[in-house]
Amino acid sequence: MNIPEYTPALIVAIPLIGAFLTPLISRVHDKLRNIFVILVLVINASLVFLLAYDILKNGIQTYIFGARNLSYPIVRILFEVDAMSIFMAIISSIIVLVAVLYSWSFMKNNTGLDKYYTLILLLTAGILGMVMTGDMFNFFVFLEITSIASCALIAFWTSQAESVEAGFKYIVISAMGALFVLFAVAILYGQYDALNIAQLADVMQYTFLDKIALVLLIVALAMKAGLVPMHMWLPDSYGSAPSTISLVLVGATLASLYGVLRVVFTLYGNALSTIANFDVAVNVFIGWFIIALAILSIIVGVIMALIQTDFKRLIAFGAVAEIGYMFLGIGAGLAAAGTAYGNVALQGGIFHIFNDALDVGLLFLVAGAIYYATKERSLNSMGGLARNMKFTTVFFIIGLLAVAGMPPMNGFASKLLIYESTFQLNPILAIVAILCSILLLAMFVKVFYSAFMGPELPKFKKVKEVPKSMLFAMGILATIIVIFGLFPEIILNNIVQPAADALLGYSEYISQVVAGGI
Amino acid sequence: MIYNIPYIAVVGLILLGMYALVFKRNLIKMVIGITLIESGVNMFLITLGYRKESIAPIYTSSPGGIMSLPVPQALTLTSIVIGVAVTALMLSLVIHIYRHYGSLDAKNVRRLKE
Amino acid sequence: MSTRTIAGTIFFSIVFAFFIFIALMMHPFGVLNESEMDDYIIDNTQEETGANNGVTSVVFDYRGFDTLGEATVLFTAVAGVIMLFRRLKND
Amino acid sequence: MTEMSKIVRTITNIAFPLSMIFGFYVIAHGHLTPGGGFQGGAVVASACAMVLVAFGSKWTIGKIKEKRLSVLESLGAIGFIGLALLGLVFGIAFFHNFLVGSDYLFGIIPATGSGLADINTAGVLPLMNFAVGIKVIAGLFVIVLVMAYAATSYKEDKK
Repeated sequence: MNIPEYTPALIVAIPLIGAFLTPLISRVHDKLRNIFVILVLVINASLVFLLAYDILKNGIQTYIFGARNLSYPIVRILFEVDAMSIFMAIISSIIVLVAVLYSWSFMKNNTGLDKYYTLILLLTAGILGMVMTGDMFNFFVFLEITSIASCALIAFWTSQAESVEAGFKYIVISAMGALFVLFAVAILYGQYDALNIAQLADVMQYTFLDKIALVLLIVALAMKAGLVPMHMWLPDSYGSAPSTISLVLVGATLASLYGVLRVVFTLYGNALSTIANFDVAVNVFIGWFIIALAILSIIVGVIMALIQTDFKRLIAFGAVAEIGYMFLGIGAGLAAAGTAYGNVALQGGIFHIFNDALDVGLLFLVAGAIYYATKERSLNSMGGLARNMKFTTVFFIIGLLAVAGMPPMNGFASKLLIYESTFQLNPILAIVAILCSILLLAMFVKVFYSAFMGPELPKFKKVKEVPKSMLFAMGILATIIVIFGLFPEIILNNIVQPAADALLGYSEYISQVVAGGI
Repeated sequence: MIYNIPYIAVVGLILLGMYALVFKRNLIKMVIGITLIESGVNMFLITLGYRKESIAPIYTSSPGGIMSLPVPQALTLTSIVIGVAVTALMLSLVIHIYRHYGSLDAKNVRRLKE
Repeated sequence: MSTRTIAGTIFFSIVFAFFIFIALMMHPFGVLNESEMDDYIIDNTQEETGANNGVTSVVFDYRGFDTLGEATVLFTAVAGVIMLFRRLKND
Repeated sequence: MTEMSKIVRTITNIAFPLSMIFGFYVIAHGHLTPGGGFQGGAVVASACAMVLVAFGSKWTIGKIKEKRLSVLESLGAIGFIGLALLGLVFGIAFFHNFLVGSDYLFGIIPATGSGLADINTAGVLPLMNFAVGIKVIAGLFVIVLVMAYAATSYKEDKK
């Protein structure tokens, strides 16, 4: 069945209208506001799934804002939604829906909740807009919405000094990153008088200024995605924000990662194959640059995680390592663009984006559950929680196995793809990746024993299980992880495969707008 | 012939802002640094849209003649309001940091251990 | 010279060279190499949007979605500031 | 912030209405003369900030509650996105200017070239200008008000 062609616009408009209405509705009644927010997100998620079904069936969808058809010098903004962007939209909508379900009872005794839900809806609109837009300046505006909304949410518990400082550190780095992106967009506009990604990709001659713009864009967006040299904000903000916000922040970070992909694979698609300096093709050069940063962030993430005592900071460093795995897959896919194992690496990297978002998200929710039940954050003062928090322990085991990439869970499928393809590219990469994955497993098992096993601590006598809605939210994530762990081909063949082809097939992306036109 | 003087001014503004951001330890000076870089990037965006001897692209009782480009001006309008929003948020966070730590010096605002 | 100032100066000089290159390589001030999109807007802003002010027609009609994102940025900042200065009664 | 001296307050009483009028003029003529929702809103917000500085935050918060301002801001935002959705409802596209050329309000298309200033032109633009203007006024004033009031109430808590 075909869906109306303005669905991409609705997908961004609905969370915005929800966000504008939430302050008014929350003056009526609190429960009504929670129901309204969940309703808005459920509608939005179903629209995203419908659009995904439609895109996977008949290719890229474009939607022009303000006119039915395109006047040649592309003046209006248009959304261009291909398999890769709808893949990211699916991940973000699942994550935010689970986060809002979880925060129904997790945030019960906090004040200022109407602003909290408004900001979460705005953050959703920002992520979805960033993922689906086909216009560079529009990408910058939505990047800014995501940074401001997530910075305000990080500093939600203003009574804690860490959260406020983490929020300040996050907004300073995001503002700098966004200014670099704006500067690069200004350079591209100054040369080609065009803001549309497809038109820019078509008209790009890869002059010296374009190289500078490429460096600026990659540095800024990789900084926002948490790659090593500028990853310091990630453990601070993930560690000191409320757990539901850490979960939603994972989606925001992945949107910046999508930004890196869109810039490298589509905006500079034509320029990738040109032979740049010292006779190596541009894509090999950028590919190895990303692989180097990825390996660095895997190693730094795992080592720093080993020495942490705060539960959430430990998971945050695990997340840094996982982002390293994604970039490893994508960098290998870029460096070996033509070959078979290059495609396998790219698919592994993209599949890992989906898996890791859920795994790290589940671990953050488990940390939130422990904080909710015991008001305890540091590991060495926890112990013997398994006795009276049965379900949370089960969810922790699932999350632990998934992040470490153990067979029954979905982490294994994507990491296996990454290992086998990077092995053919260069054996050392695969060896380092496997070793760090084992270290990650060892570290999480240590956490499992220190937090859940061990003697029954007197002060946790009256700890009881977390309320139903939190268990339900964790259950959704756990079931998705287990299902895609047991049958990875479902998602691999009909979502990850088209997404990888959409990324590599940039000429099809361009022909939608420029040559073909509508 | 002003060859590229506006771009030199843009570079000057951005470097001033970066100097304040990198070397100054007072948090408010860092916020001022970011605002300086913001205005530098906005100025760069505006100077891209100027044509020689052109007037503003407004038709109401306009003397007629070549018009400068309207798109960079619209982009700069958006970027300025984004700058206001980011600065407002940063300053409110600085107020909270001052309440918690009692000082604005970035050196001893280091509760988060590395 | 503490390591911070050394690292700062190195970072500073790289960025300085970076931006000087851009300033010199960019098209000279006032002489545009491409202006097709903006000429289209200047020519038919009055027929298509009915506004005499070219900039407002770009802000609200041609690139209206940017301004919606823009209004959302302002709305987010206001919601963030109000949330940061709320009364923490029972927190 | 405590209030300022008598002279400043009387000058504010005189200057406030004038700058309000100028601000709303800039908002209303957004599609004719340079200006628009954001610029006019900023002018009016600065006038309100002048009142806040002159009369102190306690008096101002007594006069206008912060809750009411954020409701006004939400209304402005909903008005703006509602106008955009109306374009979709009329079946063309999300941000379609459906009033241009129609014989309703603001429907006239000015003559090409340097047309005379006629406020009844530019379709949806004046309405959008107005909605964004309200939103910017309420938004900026709430930010200034909340920051000023938080500073004073913090001093009382410390005492």
